[in-house]
Order: sequence, then structure tokens, then C-alpha cells
Amino acid sequence: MNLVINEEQQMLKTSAKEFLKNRAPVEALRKLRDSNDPKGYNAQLWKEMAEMGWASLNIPEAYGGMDFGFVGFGQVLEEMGRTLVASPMVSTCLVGTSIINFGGNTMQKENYLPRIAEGSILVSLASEESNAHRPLKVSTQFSKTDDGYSISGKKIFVLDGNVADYFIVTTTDGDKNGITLFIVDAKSEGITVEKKIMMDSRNAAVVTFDNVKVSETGMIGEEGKGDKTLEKALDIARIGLSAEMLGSMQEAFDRTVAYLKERKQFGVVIGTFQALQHRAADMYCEIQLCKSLVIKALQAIDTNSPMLPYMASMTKSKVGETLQLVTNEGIQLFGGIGMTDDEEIGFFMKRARVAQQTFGDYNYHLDRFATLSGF
Amino acid sequence: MNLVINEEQQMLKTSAKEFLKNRAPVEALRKLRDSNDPKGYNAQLWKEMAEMGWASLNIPEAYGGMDFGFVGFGQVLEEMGRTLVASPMVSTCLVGTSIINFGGNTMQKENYLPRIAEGSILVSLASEESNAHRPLKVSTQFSKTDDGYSISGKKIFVLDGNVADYFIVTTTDGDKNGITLFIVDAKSEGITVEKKIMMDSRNAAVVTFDNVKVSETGMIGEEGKGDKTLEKALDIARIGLSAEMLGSMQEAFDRTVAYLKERKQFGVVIGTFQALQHRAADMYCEIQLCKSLVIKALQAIDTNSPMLPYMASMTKSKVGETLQLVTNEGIQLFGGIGMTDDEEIGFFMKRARVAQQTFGDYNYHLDRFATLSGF
Amino acid sequence: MDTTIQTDLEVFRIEIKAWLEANCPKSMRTPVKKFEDIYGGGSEATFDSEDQKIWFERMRDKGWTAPAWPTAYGGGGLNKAEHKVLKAEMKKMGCRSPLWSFGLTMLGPALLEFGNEAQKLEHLTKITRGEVWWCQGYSEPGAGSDLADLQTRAVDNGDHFLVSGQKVWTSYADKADWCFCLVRTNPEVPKHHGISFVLINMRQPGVEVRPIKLISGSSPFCETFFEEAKVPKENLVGGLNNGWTIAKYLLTHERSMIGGISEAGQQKLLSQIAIEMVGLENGKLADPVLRTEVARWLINGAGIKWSMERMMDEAKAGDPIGAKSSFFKYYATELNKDKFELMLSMGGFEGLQWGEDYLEGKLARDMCRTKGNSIEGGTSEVQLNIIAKRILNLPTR
Amino acid sequence: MDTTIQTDLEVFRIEIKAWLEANCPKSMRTPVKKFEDIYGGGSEATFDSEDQKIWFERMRDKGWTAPAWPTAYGGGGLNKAEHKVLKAEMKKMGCRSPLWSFGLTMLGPALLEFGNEAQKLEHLTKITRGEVWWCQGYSEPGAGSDLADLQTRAVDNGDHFLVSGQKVWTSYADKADWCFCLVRTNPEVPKHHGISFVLINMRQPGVEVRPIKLISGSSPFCETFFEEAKVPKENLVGGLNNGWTIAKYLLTHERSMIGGISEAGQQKLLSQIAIEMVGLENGKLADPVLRTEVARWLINGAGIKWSMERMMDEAKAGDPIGAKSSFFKYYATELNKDKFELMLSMGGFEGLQWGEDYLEGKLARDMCRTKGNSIEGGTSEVQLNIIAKRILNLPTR
Repeated sequence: MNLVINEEQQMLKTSAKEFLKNRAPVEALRKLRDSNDPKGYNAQLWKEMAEMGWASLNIPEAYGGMDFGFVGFGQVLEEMGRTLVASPMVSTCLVGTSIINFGGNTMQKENYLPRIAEGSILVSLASEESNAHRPLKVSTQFSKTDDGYSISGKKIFVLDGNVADYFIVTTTDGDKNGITLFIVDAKSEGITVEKKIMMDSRNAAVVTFDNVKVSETGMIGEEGKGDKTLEKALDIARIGLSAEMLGSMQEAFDRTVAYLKERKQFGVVIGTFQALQHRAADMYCEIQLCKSLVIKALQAIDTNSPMLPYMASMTKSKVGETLQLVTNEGIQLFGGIGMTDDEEIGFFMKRARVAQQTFGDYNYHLDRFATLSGF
Repeated sequence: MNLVINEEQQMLKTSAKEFLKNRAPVEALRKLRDSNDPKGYNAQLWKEMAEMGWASLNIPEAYGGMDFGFVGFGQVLEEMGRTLVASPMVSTCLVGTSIINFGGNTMQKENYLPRIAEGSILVSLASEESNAHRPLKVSTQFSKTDDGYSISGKKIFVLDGNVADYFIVTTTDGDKNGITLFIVDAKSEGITVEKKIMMDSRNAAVVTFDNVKVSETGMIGEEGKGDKTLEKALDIARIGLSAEMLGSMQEAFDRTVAYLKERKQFGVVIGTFQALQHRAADMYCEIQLCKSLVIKALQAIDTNSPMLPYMASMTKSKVGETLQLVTNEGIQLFGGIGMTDDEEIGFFMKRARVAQQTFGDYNYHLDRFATLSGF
Repeated sequence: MDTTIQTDLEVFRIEIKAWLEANCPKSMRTPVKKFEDIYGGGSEATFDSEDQKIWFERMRDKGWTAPAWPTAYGGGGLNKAEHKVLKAEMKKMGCRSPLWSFGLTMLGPALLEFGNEAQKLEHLTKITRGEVWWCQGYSEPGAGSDLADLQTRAVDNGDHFLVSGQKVWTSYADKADWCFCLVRTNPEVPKHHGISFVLINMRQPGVEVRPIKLISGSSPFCETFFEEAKVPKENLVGGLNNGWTIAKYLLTHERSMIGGISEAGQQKLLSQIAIEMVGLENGKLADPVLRTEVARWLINGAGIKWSMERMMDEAKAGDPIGAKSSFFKYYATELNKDKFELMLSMGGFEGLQWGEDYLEGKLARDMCRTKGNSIEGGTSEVQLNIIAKRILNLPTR
Repeated sequence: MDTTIQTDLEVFRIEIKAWLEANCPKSMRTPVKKFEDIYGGGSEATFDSEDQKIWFERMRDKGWTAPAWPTAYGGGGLNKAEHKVLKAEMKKMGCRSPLWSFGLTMLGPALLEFGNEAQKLEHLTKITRGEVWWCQGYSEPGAGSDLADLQTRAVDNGDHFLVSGQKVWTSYADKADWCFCLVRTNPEVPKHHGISFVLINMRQPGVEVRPIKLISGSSPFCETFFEEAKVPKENLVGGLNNGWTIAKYLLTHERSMIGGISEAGQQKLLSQIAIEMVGLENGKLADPVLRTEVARWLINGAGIKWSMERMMDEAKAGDPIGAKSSFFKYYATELNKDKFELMLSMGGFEGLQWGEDYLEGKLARDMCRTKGNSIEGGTSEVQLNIIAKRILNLPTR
């Protein structure tokens, strides 16, 4: 499979770059942060992005989507990473859409996907319970009632949990037989949402479910069989997030290299110092590897490859480690200026740390890759 | 405890440096290698070293030793590492002496230690059975006979096994209750020794014990209780070997820095290139850490510290990793010349790899340190 | 060893012990937890507690806010041996420092070395009495590691200079009464030769201070703007165009202070934190990759600690520390950054939180702050240059 | 697309297939395992087997030892499309190359580009016919990465030059008939401008060759000494003092060849080797530290492989590889070194053995040999310089 994006994908990428440059530069994230916006994202901007079709790139045409494929979707994510756009893209489109699309029945797809596509609802996965990413360790419990189910438990690090219209909740029965997925209206009685601001100025929430009633149609897939859908959606999200991180990494690197060419010390441009040149060259190489892993992984989603879990872990770990390196080197090479809030390079470092832990950090994925590979 | 060596130790170090410079420079190892010497070490040289008291630095005065303490002993080992002397020092004095001294009874000490001190016998530990260092995994078996014991099993990587006069063998009974140590005459019937040349041009042997008879006085310590003596001797050996490795590391580094000052490329001395300067400075720092760990660890032996196992693993892992770095950088910075057998820097790299795996490589000791530390 | 001196010292020790016992309030013998626990002085200073005030005033009156400085300047006039005894007894009893300021730690030593008698009388006395808060005006926006590349000008205007320019990273400039400052007095000569060290009164027109926000949040750092600020010529220290000598003296000072940062505060072993945060599985840290990284960190942490000890011992034995302080500065700050990366990794989702104030989201903010360790006080790159040149004697192009 | 051409190609393909089927001996269709499996030619060459001889002679007679070279020089005269078809069919059938030499891969392309008609007729023909073994005389003992800093002089002596000096790293010089060589013809001008590219007959007095022993053992590399070796002026290629142009042309060639090294040969996954050598405990590699390192290596291994694929695809799409070959060269060789360090680590005590010959102790010797990967064909440092300058456009001092 050719590892160069095609003309159509390139057009999408170019238009995304242009749009984001104008509508959502890094400065926009700063404003959002400093305004203490209760939503934590720009709803108007999200509307515009949906109008451009970005919320529906991975939704089948039958449900009002563009079905553009993930290689194309990845280009938009990459550009979003370049300007650090705070949006519900990851929570709603990467995770939410994937679970409904791969795990839901026709009725559920008809109910939710068109509304996601047009940007009118946000759907967020509530799965984490321990402090680190352990998606398959679930103790939130569901039980049968007369007319449906009842859910109780506490979920943390629910991305965009404070603005979500629906939660997809991972649950288990009393005997812990596999995972069962439910989609729940966020306004249901018994749900408490506590907003948390993260270091990247985005939101996550602690969401508590206290005997929340769900109708029978709220179960996604079969009882106790949600693991597979969850893992597939997470693998897709890991790869999609890696594409976003790749964009951040490239932007942070470009800015650092530009700074090296401009900043003078001891009478010369610091970009002439060989030690810094070699560090920059080394980063260039690592970034090239990330680029290749990301496009291969995006293709693996599109071709429904059985290697998907491997690709997801390889990519997320390499990208996570490299983004950490590049953002650290960015601050160090910007020097004192890099330490100030006025300079934007720090925003990349902060986003890197949150993205790194979202859906598993590089430790998690190195370990998972080794386990998947049988060693 | 003061981390500077005292005057007496300094004198020992200076005399060792002087002696080795004249009698055993790296060139001597090359000659030994190229002459295909069947012994694999210079017996005459060893005699001279013993006459200077080096074989008895850790032997109590009561048994003809100098009881000089390990901080002093470490200075000699460090100097030996600088010129890569191939000698039975590690096998006989670090391991052999330690086991007899800490595990043996008075009769055994009287029998072996004075002879080791005067350089007339070599004693080698035969413990390894699997391909990597796993000293406590023993399947060589002993059984009781009318007048003593009988031993059967196969040991690999027995240092200086082809020239040893006695083997200290780790064994177990049929039920694998702990480790029992025996000291066995190398000329005993049933022992087969197959010499192996290692990449550092030193020797190790595969030693097979086929129903080898040992008298009752051959058991060191109590039956099934040899683990503690073995681990203590190994920890001492790990630290002593680290001191030797520290010497090799410093010498390889000094030679590399000297080369950087002398070699010209593109019309300038390559030592002026900042990227190489930073790599050299970085190595300098790592070597400083190694120096501090080694002297602290040597002191831990002398003070009979309960932290000995920690110190041994911390030191061996850090020194192993740093020596690998320094010797690799050495060859890379010497460039094409460094790849030739004519240049001595390659000898350091080869010795580094064998020393690294002797008594556990840095993987082993990082893991062991974490386990000892309870995490 | 002169036994008379020994005996005198013992008497001194007994006296001190009794005096401290009688005069140091109990609350001043508890461990320091935050910056405000030690009185800083200055015209705007307030005491945190009545005990703090009592303790400060008693020590001030003995001259023991600066025990080794001459009594003429408000110091204690103690000799080296006596000073050591005082410090030892205070440490034994857990007594807090009665005063801490840049005046005491930075300007004071420099004035003692380079100041004239009038300057010492005027300024040292006010420092020991905690009457003036000093800040340090070195760095400039364009200069960075190349400190000597400074642009702030001092123009000769008869009996005074007029100073104009901008300084950055001036810690606590917003509460400072005075500033010791490097200025360019001769722009015609090579940069190191045209610099002077002057003392600037911050309470005058033409001086403006603006706090700097860091990636970790608010900070003690400020930007300071001078516009024709007036500096009487008696406030020139060490002679015209001789400021670089004093700057170098103070920089060496600062470097060894910062290298020690990672040692301070953090008491709990990283492995213990890891166990609490990540948990064990079959006796091993649940995250196997992290486990190796923590083990490696602990070994390096011990290695740098013992290297400091060793080099101190070597210094006592006659091998001065000199450029080796660059090794400490470099290694300790890089290690501290690694530590906070590891802790953030252990901290999981909770550790990523970033509250309104510093306490909620402390870990993430602290981690951000450590990124500056390898920049301030001479970047890691500068330290590596120094090691290469001054320790390894590698040639310059 | 011109359908006539398409049809012609199809006919050509069928013909070739039939010819290969009829003429390529079965044993010449088995995978190449060692260097000697492909005939190299030269005056001292012998065939490894009768089949090898038959296959070589048949291909030579078709001109297919160099299918794309003009028939006038013993080549096959095929156009690009035809050449592609021939290669594809040979690959499909598993046919070995009939001939491999530095003459074919290095000197030939350079002569086609820079040589005059007489030189092409004389030398290319002998190359295609496998009659001459060529070696390459570039590196010198003092030069290293700075190839242009060469000292071997060629002194004008009427109708010939007299060449004196020393070359190193001349592969297989001990079996070479001729050497293509860089020599200094003008020591007065800047180094790059005084170099010429000459062809030297190795079978003459004044030429001495000495094999080089490496840290891994014996090697194909030699030192070559010239003492007033005679080079007729007709053996000057590309004009006097124009040798650097040809050298650069050939170097770019070589770099992309070496970067591919780590891909070749090694079929078994590193994880598989690890499992076999180290073993599993509870389903995980028994050495937990190694486990992480192997996982990381595999990811980087896949990453560099796919990066090569991606950049090939990008090249096809119009973005030439250019300086990116330095990225491959750097990364692939460093990775290959890492791989052998890991394998040595897995190999345990047995892997450390070093027998009399290369086979016993192969792992340790191979590992030593990989250390040269990041030196030969342009050191890692040179590649990083190139990336910094030519890709990132960082300025030079």
C-alpha cells in the first residue's frame, strides 16, 4: 500500500491547515484557558468543524457521514495537533463514533451517528476507574431491572465529560463476566459530573453513576461481550490520537528549529552549534519514524487489518516517547523564554503529557506490544 | 566514611600502576592472545604479582595474608583494568578466597588460603549452568557415599577453569534443598575440562563432573546452607570486578579524549567539535558516578555492611552500562582506526562485554536491585 | 592542636547552647516547610508570627543574622571555628535561620570582597538588620547563556549615572528596595570589559517591575525596566568597567547552590512513591517498564549524591572542586527533571490535573517548573562546554 | 499509453522467460547464501561450480552481465523498460546475478558518465566480460571522514603520472587487477580542487597490498601502498583536477547501499531470537529489562523499514530522496549496532566465545563488525551534520 497520501487526502489536509490557522491557532487555546470557559471548548468552532464534515469522516454514508477513511481523517487530526485545538474530536469522533459504529445495532447507529455527524451531540466514553489506563479492569456494575438496567459506579478521566450529551459506560455484572457497554443520557437521574481541568487546559471529568436507569435499548452489543468492541475502538483512538500527537510533535520541532536559526548567543546564531545540530538531526529521524508508523497504522484501520492492536501499541508508544523528547528539547532549546507562559512552546509540552497518558502511555504500550507479540 | 583513599592505599595504587605499565601493558594481552598460550595467562607474571602481595590482599594475616581491606584491593584491581591484565585474580582471589574465607572451616582456611596467598594454587568457582548468570539455579547433584560424597553435573563459564588447581562446585541434593558447596581437586577422576577462549582473549571452561569423589573434608560450610556464602562471595566479586571495569573505563576514556585532541579532520582537531565535546563531557559525568559507587561499595565490603547486596547490584549495573557506553563511543570516535585490530581500543570493548556478563549483566542487576528494594 | 583554643571553643559551645536554649522560641525549632517560614526582611516585610519576630530580633542583636561578618557591619564577628560551632549547635537544636535574603547570600559576600568601606558600612549593616530587600539584576531578554552580552546602559551624568534598559529573571524584584545590577558603562570595548556593577535604589521614578508568569504558573521572577534611573556614583562597586569580575564571583556561588536543589525537600524514596502510586503485582511494580526506569533513577540518584560527598572529601584533601561544580549542576538538574517525569508518569490521571491554585495540580506544576532547572544558573549546554574545556581540556576552535 | 510499446514489451517478456528457463541452470536459481555464490570475475577468479561458469558465460554472451549498458561495451543495450522486465523475470525465477563486481556497480556507472570513448571501450568491455577485478582507492590513513584531505600524489612525468602514497579500506585490493583511485594532482589549490580520478594498473612494480585485520578478525579490507606507480595519461578520467565531482557521484551511490545493510540476511525476528535464547517465564521474557529493550528495538526496526518504504513512495511521487539517505544510513546502522548488542546480551556466556575461525564465536565477531557500520560510508556524525545542514537548513558557522 502506497505510503503517500492521495490527492483527495492532501486537499483535506490543506483545507484543514488553512481553516485552523485562521480559526484556531494556539492563541485560541490560551484565550479559552484564560477566559475560564465553563465548557472548555469553543462550541461555535466545533459547529463549523462539523459543517466542514470533520465530525463525520469516519461515519458511514448511510448514517449521514462522509466515510472518508482514517488515512484522511488522520490528516485533519495531525493539523489539529499542530495548533492544539481543544475540541471533542477525540472523545466523540474517535471513541464514541467507533464504539457505536462497530458495536451498535442499526437502531443505535440511526439514532446517534447522524447527530454526531452534524455536530449536535457529544458522546464520551466513561471507562477509566483506576488512576492509570486499565480499560479492561472494570468494577462499575449493572443490574437488570423490570424495564431495563441500572448502573452504579465511578468513572474518572472522562474526556469532555462535563459537556457530553451521552456517556458510553463500561460495566460488569456482579460476577465480573466480561464487559457490557451502555449508552446513557448524560441528563439521567443519578449522574453527577465533576469537571476537572487538566494541564493541557482541556477538560476531563469524574462521573459518578448512582443507580442510573437505562432502558433496554441502551445496551451496545451483547451482554458481557463488550471487550472486543471496546478494544477496537480504543485501538482506533490510540492511532487517531497518535496522528494528532504527530502534528504537535512536528509543529513543536519546526518552531524549535526556527528558533535555532534566529536566536543568537555569544555573537552567533545558536543553530550553528554542532551539539544542537546533532540533537535536532536526531529528533528529525525519530519524527520520521513516527510519521511512518502513523500512516501505516491509519492504513491498518482502513484495511481492517488483524494487526490493528500491534500497530496501535507500536505507534502510541513510539509517538508518546518521541513527543516527550521533542517537547522537552523544545523548552530546553528555547531556554528561559521557553519557561515563560508567554511563549507557546510550553503549551505543546503540557498537551504532550496528557495525550501521552490518554489511552495508555508508552510504558503501557511497550508492555502490551511485547505481550501481544508473545514475549 | 571518607571517600578519598588514604596514603597507604594510594601507595599501593601507585606501585601497581608502575608495575603493570612495565610488566603487563595491553600489548602483553595481545602477545598472549597471538601466541595461543595454552594456559591463557602469564604464570610468571602471576608469581610476581603474588610476591608483591596482590594475591593475599583480602586474606587474613593468620593465613599468611595482608588483610589490606577491599578499598586498597580495589585500587590494584582498577589499575589491572587499565592495562587489561589477564590473570586469575578474579577467579581465585575475588571468588575463591572469599568463599573459603567466609564459608570454610579453620582447617580449610589453613589448607588453602596460605597457598593462594603465595600464588601457588588457583581456585575457581564452578557454578553457572544456564547460559546467563543464574547462580542459585543449580542442578549439579551430590550424593553421600561411604567415605564422603560424589558429584555429577556440568558447569559452564568456569573462569580460568583450564588452569585451576581446585574447583569450588555448587551442588544440590536430589530434593533441591538449598546449595551445598564443595572444594574439589581439579585432578580428581571424573573431571573433564574443555577450555573455551572468550572474546576478551581470556579463558573460561566447560567442566564436567562425572561421579567425582570428594572426601568429607571437601564440603564448605553446612549441607544445604551454601547460598549465603555464595551470594556474599559473588557480591564481593561483583564489586571487585566493578573496580577492575572502572579502571578499563577510565583508561578507554582517557585514550579517547587524547585521540580527540590529536586527530584532525576537515583541517581542525576533532576535539573542537561541540557535539563530540558534549558526548565526552557526558561520559565524564557517568564515569564520576561509577567512581563514587565503586568506592562506596568497596567500603561496604570492608565495613561488613548489610547493604552489601544492594551496593553490589547498583554498582555492577551502573558500571556495566557505562563501560558499554564508553567503549562503544571509544571505537566510534577513533573511527576507522578504532575498527582495526592494530589499535588497542577494541581490546577494551571486548573485555567490557565479557566483564559485563560475568556475575550478572546490567539487566540482571537492575532487576535484582529492584527486587531487593521491594518493588 | 592548641589545647587552649580547643578549650575556648568548648566554653563557647556551652555558652551558645545555653543561649539558644533560652532564646530560640520552640516554634522556631520546627522544620522549615515553606518559603515564608524564614523571615526575609525588607521595607515591606511582615513577620509570619510573633515567635519569628522575637527570634529574628534576638539574633540580629547578637549580630548572628550574619555571624561571620565583622561586628562593624552588624555581623557577629565570629571566626571560622566559632561560626562552625554556632551552625552545628543550631542544627542540633533544629533552629531555623533567623533571616534569609539575597543580600545575605549574594550581595554581602561580594561587597565584603569588592566594596569600599562606605559601601560596606551603609549596605551590609542594613542587610544584617533585615531593613533592605535586595534583588539581582543580571539577565537580559536577549542575553540568555551569554550573560556578558548585556545592553542595559549606564550613562555618565556628572555625579551619577542614568541607567536605562531591561532585566529579566530578577527574583522578587516586586518586593525589592534595592537592586545589585550589571550595566554597560563602555559600549566601545569587547563586551566583558565594558561592564560595571552598580547598586540601584528601586524606590525611584524610572523603575518599573512586572512579574513573570511561567509555564508552571506564577513565579517570583520579574521583568524590570529602567528608564533613566538615577545611580549616584558612590553606588559603583569595584571600580568602573570592572563589573565582570564581580559577576563571575557571584555566578560560581550561584551554580553550586542550584546543583543542590534536587537533594532538598524530597524525603521519600522514588521507589516508595512508585509503590504507592502504581502498586505491586506479584511483588513487582505493576508497570514493568517504569520499574526499570525507577531502578536506574535510584542508582543515578545515589551516584550523584555520593559523587558530591566524594568531591567534598577530595576538596578537603586538597583537590579543589572548581569546574566540577558544572558536573553537579548539569547532572543533578537533569536527574531532577527525570524524577518529575517519572512521578508524573506514576501520578496517572490525577497527577495531570491543573487547578486554579498551585496546590490542586501541584505535581504537574512542579514538573513544569523543573524544566527550568537545566536553564537557570547556566544551561546544561553551558555546563557541558565547561566540563569539556576546563576539565577535559578539549581545545576550542 | 502507447499500446505498441506495451505489446512489444509483452513479447520481450515472453522471450526472456523462455530464454531464462532454457539457459539458467537449476542450481543458479537457488538463494545466494555466501559471497562466493556470485561470480566476481578478475584475472585470478575461479568458478565455484560448472553451473556458475555456464550461467556466467551465457549471460555474458547476451550482454546481460550489464543489461542496460551499450552493446558496444559488452552490455545488453536494453532500455529502462526492458531492463525492468529482465530484472523482474529473473527475480520471479530466482535467478542469481551472473556477475557482481565493483567494476559493474561503481566504476562502470562513473565511466559511463564521465569517461571518454576510449576508456569506455577498453574498460567497460573488460568489466562486462568479467576479465578485470577493480578496487576503489579513496580513503587514506589520515583522512577519515574528510575524504578530500588526501595526500596520495600524482606527479606529472610527461606521458604518464607517477603515483605515490597510501590508501586504506580498499576492499579486496589483494585480488584486484586495477584500482580506480583519487589522487592529488595539484597541492597548491584548496583541497577539493586539486584532485583527479585515475585508473591504476595494480599489476606493476611500486604497488604493494597488505590485508587489514579488524577487531572482528580477518576482513576484505586492505592497505595499499603506491611508490612511483606508473599511470599513463590516457587513464585520467573526467579531466585533470576534476576528480572530486566523480568522487561525490560515487559516494552518494555508496551511502544508499550501506544503509540497506541491516535489512539483508537477518530473517528471524529479534523477539523470536530472544525467546529462544533467554526463555519465557509466565509468558514473558525471563529478563524484564531486556524485554523492554527488545520491544523498543522491534518498533524502531519497523519504523525505519516503513520510513524507507514511505520515502521511496514519496520519491516516486516527485519528492526525491536526496539528503534523506543520510537519515537511513545513520538510523539503520545505529539500529543494527543495537541489535547485535541485544543479541550478544541474549547470547549469554556461549555468545561471548571467540574461536579460531569465524564460525565458532560468530556472534561476538559479527557484533564487533557492526561497530564499523556507523563509521564506513560516512560516519554517523557526518550523517547528522548532513541532516542538520541539508534537510533542516541549520546554518554553518
